[in-house]
Amino acid sequence: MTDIESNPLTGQPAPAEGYVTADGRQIGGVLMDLRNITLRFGGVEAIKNISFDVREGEIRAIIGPNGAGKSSMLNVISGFYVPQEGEVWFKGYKRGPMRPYEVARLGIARTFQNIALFDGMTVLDNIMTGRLNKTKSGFLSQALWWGAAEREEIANREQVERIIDFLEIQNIRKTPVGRLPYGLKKRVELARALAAEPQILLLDEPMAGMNVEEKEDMSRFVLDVNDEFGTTIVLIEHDMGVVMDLSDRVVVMDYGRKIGDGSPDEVRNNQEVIDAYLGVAHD
Amino acid sequence: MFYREAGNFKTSYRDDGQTFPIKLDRMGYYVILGVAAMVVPFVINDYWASAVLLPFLIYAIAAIGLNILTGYAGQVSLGTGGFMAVGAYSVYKLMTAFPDLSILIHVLLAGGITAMVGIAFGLPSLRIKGFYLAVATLAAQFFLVWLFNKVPWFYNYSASGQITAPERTVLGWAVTGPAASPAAKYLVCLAFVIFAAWVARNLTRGMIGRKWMAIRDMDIAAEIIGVNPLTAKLSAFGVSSFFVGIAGALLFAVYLGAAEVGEAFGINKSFLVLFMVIIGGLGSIFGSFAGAAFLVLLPVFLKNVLVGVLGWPTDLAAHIELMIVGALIIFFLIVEPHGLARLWQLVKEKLRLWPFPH
Amino acid sequence: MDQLFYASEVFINGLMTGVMYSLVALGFVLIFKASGVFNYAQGVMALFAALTLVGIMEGQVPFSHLINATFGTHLSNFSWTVGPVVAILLTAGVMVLLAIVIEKLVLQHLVGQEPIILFMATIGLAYFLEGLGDVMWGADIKTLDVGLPQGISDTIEQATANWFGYGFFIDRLDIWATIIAALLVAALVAFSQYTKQGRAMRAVADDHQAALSVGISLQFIWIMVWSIAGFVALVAGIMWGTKSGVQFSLSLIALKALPVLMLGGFTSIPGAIVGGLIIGVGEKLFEFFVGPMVGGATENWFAYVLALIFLVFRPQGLFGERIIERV
Amino acid sequence: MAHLAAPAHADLQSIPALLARNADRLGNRPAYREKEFGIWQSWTWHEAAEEIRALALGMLVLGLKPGDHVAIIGRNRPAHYWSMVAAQMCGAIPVPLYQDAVAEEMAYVLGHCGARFVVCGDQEQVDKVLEVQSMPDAPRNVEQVLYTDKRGMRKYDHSHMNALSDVQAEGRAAETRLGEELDRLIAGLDYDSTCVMLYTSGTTGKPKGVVLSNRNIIETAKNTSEFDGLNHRDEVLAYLPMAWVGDFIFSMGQAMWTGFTVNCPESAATMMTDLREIGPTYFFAPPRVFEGQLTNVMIRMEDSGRVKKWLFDRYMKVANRVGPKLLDGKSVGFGDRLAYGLGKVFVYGPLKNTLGYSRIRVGYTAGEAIGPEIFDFYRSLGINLKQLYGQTEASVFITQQPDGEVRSDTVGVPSPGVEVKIAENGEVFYRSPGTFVEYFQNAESTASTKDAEGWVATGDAGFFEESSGHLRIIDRAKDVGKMADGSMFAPKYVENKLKFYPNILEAVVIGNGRDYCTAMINIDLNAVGNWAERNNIAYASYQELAGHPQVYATIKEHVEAVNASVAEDEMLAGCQIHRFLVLHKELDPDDGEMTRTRKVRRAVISDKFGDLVDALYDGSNSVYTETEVTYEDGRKGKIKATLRIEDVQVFGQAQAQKVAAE
Repeated sequence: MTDIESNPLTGQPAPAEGYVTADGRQIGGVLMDLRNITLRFGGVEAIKNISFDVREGEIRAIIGPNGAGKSSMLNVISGFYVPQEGEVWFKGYKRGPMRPYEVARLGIARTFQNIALFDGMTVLDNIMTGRLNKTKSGFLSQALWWGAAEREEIANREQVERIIDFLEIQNIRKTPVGRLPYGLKKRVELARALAAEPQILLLDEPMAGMNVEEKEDMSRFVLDVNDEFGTTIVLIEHDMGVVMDLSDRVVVMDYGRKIGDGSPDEVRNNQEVIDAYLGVAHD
Repeated sequence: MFYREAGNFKTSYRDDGQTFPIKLDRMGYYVILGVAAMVVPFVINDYWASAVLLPFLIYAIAAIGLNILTGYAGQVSLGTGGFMAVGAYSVYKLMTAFPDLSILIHVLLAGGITAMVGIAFGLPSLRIKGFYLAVATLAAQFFLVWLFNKVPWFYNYSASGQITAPERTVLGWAVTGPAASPAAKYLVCLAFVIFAAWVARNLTRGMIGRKWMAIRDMDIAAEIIGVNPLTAKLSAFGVSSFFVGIAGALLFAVYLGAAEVGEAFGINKSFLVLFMVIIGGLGSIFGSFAGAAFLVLLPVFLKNVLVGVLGWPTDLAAHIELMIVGALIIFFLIVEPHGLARLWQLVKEKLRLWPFPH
Repeated sequence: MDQLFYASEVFINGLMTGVMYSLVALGFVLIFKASGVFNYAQGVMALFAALTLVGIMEGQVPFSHLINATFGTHLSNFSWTVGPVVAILLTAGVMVLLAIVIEKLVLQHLVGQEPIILFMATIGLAYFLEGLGDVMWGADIKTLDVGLPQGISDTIEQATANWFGYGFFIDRLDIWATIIAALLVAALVAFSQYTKQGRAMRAVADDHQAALSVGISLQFIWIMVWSIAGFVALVAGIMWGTKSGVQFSLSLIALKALPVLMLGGFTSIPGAIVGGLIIGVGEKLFEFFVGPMVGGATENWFAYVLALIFLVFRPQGLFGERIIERV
Repeated sequence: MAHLAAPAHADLQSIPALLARNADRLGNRPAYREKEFGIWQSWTWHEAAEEIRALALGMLVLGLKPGDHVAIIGRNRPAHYWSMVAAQMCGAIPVPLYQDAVAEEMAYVLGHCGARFVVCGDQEQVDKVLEVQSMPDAPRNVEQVLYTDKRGMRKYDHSHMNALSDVQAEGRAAETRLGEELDRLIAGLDYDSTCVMLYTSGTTGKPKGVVLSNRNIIETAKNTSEFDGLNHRDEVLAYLPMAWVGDFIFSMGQAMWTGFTVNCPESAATMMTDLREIGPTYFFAPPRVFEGQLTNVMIRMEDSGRVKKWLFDRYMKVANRVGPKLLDGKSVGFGDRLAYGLGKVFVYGPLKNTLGYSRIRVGYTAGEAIGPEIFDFYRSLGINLKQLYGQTEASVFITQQPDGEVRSDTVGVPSPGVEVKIAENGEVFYRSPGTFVEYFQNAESTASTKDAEGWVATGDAGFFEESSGHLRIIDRAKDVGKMADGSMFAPKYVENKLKFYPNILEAVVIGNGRDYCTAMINIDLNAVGNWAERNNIAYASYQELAGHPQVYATIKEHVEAVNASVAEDEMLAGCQIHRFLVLHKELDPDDGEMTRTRKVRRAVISDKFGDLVDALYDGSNSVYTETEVTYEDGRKGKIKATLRIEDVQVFGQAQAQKVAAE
């Protein structure tokens, strides 16, 4: 935990009021706080001074037109991009510069916009990789398949099988992922992320390219994940309807700026958001 | 056709995860193991040992090693010859420096030393990818060969610049040196092959193997879901080199008896092992065996036909052999780029579905 | 002071060797750009071209060994010899033919395979061509003389001796080779920039699909590129063959071109040229200064280690752009 | 373990008693397996007994009283079988329901039995029960809803809702408090206590609750297990609806009696894979399953290479000739034996293996007539497939075929302990220890079905074959009618012949009281679709394919062939089909055209498709029609079509024999 500094002010998460959603879910305090994030590629500013927080147990959506910087934002959270300015606070601690795999260890898992499964492996093995941070057995133990290695493998398998069951992908368990149709691949990716038992789950356009039925399935799974495992979810989505149905709070981005933040209803009635979505010329 | 899988169900994850989940395969495996360990030693002769079995077993170890690096972890290496040389010179130095220690320990230590060297040469893989890395591994190949050639300490200042294996015994049986019997040599190599295959299987079925494959299939995604690329890649280089080092040590100590580095461990060795892995099948331990068998047997077969049957001069036969090997490699890549292992898998699949086509 | 002159001489020699490296590297880059194939057989193609050239010039009967072994005959040479220019043209023809055969029999069937598979196929091709060359023309070392001037240039030695008080030893062949190589490079660059075929070639290199959709025949481009690579191999074969005889080691120059590629980038023509020069000069200087301390023969590995160290600090090579990774 | 098959001891007069015996004697043998989470989760008899006891105690905690009804709705899962036994332990009566029943059906049944407890498989079924409960005129008798799968259940009001595992935990905690009471309740069960109540779907009217006592179930299980030599090493796959009496007898009665292992598939979708993995030794499937598999085999063989096809054709011929004889233990020449042996290596063995039938010792089919080719196909492979005849009221078994006396056109001899007699009008009556106690709260129906001496009318017409003593069933007794000219009309007989063609899925023959017979036909989308694919015939829907001229031509050939065969039988020659049409939609239980067990509801059909029937008899060549359909999601819609009517050749008797001879 050397990469984490204590909050110099309080040493504790900011005391934030939780709230209860319409369907009775308890939303807790601030789990992650992004403060004044700015990200540049060369001279281009992909994210301009954005701040928002994510509360425990909520479904937080980031929406915005193409090229608004949504994916970059997710990449900042997952440690893939290091912002030039700004701070990421997680569980009350400021996150130092970290490699993505270290971020993963903190309990942040994600899926990708363009499916990033391991094509050479079966569905089962793909999902099992999600549990690699839960694996403690040493190299020698694994090489000789002694005690801990086998026990852990079986324990991991049990967990993974529950997720397989949860996402209803039992019949493709041993299929190489390369052969799966798009919709199922997305589901397997979600399974892999879930296998890590994350505290925050980042979903990068989970419904992109799906038909209506698949979208409905996926929406149901996202809600179920949030509901059953209490996982905090940050999702990027293009489909306004889906976002409005799923999320508790929404951040709206446009050209790297934040132009709206609030409940779906608030965001829907925000003039700037309406302009951005209706394509009113930018000045 | 021969498979009877009805009623072959698994009631635990342990059963489900075993190497040969199908009963018939499992039985076949035990039969092969039994024959290899209990029948072959009694019928083996010098010709079979030196022309076929020893090179097959030794190259199988090297192929398993390279397959871990290239097939599982996706890091192409052209430095296998160089790493085998490290194994050979390590075992030589160890054998001469600690003559009382068992040769088996020497070989394992030689593997360990090679693993260290492999990790050192694997460091660039963190920055360099794909072909750049492949070419970079040639640096290891050329540098190591040059090193063993130019630094007399490595060959104990021998006048010829060669290294020669002294006689060492296991349980009283000579396994190196001129007095070693084919059966003894064979059994030593067999033991190491079984060990290598078993360890490789254990590693590749578990989390370490998944990390390797994750890096191979999509390195960025792998890192984001939590694979540390440093440890994943370096462990692949280490394990791979460990096996390659053992193969090099056995090749020198048990098989050749004496070696000159440029000749025994040149760039052609690197290619030979790489061919074995590609023809056998990337990412398959069975493939490593199949590839080694194929490329060990093919020249023997061709030589027997061209020189023995057709009576051609040996140099011409050697050239024709080059052509045939080259053409066969191309042919294989065209017909089945995933190698003999995939071919075997397809055949098996056909047999399992028999009489149905799908 | 002498040390400095020595070094300069080594430097100039290195530059000239470097040009030769560049030439071979260029063959790699061309094929890699146009077809994504990392052609390991480039070196063997040079050997094969040189063998063929010698064989034609001397009027050897192709496959004489094989024919003799099969039918018990004693063929060796036809009664004629062929002049260098005609022989070079004929050899170039053979190389084009080879390009066509490779395209039809190998590449066409490997479309869409992973790069590593294509790479392996070219290693197979290298084996095949090496065997074929030996079977066709015999494996003995041959001398090649197409009339290029050879030996130490007296003019330069005297001129420099007069100017600096130190006579530079520079091989005339190297000078010619440099000039020819430079011309060839210029011609290739001009070809790819200013001709229709050249532009098509670059289009294919940029994007196969797009090129196909505007009606460029991929097959034609591949044959063309392999022909050009064959021609480059022929020129390289002539140079190296003239210098050190036509023999198997000639094919190893291809390996020398690999670090050049790493340094310059697999897709950059200027990279191949600059990289070649750096490697040529670097390895000669290293051998000159450091070689004696470590037992010599450092040329075997210096280029690789240099390229390796370089890449660790700049993975995209000399001329590559910084890669921004995305997910 | 031969002592297991000893006659029912005084102590063994209930399922819980049998469970206790199994836990005692077969403690470490597998009792239940279920494919879940990728492997076969297993419970020994000992473990199963513990689970069941915990569940029973938990039910007591929740207030289950003797005489209560416990409805069970869900797919075949060990937990659901356990729920039934647990309910029995408490003196309550398990009532398994069809899980795909629509809300109205379920409302009726739940209300009729007055179930206080309902065990549901998952959220879907819980929702259905809640929906039923909230219907305006629904009886609100359900007090406790238990569910097996916790998924999605967090948000529900849990005041009257519990997960089975939680109930079990409660039960384990209550062992000291309620253990004795439970033991007393178990001890109170005897041979005449009700074992289970099963609702018959019935081809007409409301479902009736068939009350079966322990005597019914245990005697039947004992007799039939002995008949086929079933023992504790056998394996069955429990995949048939739990509400069906067959499943109760096989997976509960016989399993408890012999102590064999009940294997539950992961889901309906993976049934075939699971079947193959388990490789049951004792197997039951309705004809349509065998039919479907055979069609599947043939379709897959069409795509296979020449060598395999040749081997298959060649050795299936050998099998047809030799297989059944070998199975019946008749003598076979050495050459044939050798050929059959080779066939076993190349074809039969692998085929049985891929189908999952390698280990079958005893297989049964029943419910509908099975096509002779289909039946022979499986028999010739060396699978001991037999037929039985039965019904819910008989605890299944009325007649069954002994080993070595198996034919496709009979249903065998009376099962042990069963008496069978044929009434004047041809209707089959039986009397047995398995005969049901009564229809629940329906004395009228009970009286009309079961007379004072215990004889029960089956409603089927049939006769005993003189030569073999086997029973042959012609048709439903009430469906056997008279044509206008007074000759016999047996629609089912003809329909079955039609359905033996893979291309024909269902057929409805009409003709009672009319001058001649006509038929409405459903094509098999699988078989015909595959044929269309191979012949490059594009089609967008069932309707389009059904109306295709080539399809019509093929069906016409089939109908004519059937006519020829019907004409051979003097009594039934009048049942030849003169005109037919191919229906524009598949008959569907959701539309009420069939029962859940896929039996055609004649009355519904002749009413619903009245316009089509009229057209079949008014001589027209085509007819326009609109039909209401129910989609999977419950919405309703209309489909419209113009159907062609085809005339078919009919045969005289002599003529038919000639055709048959050719």
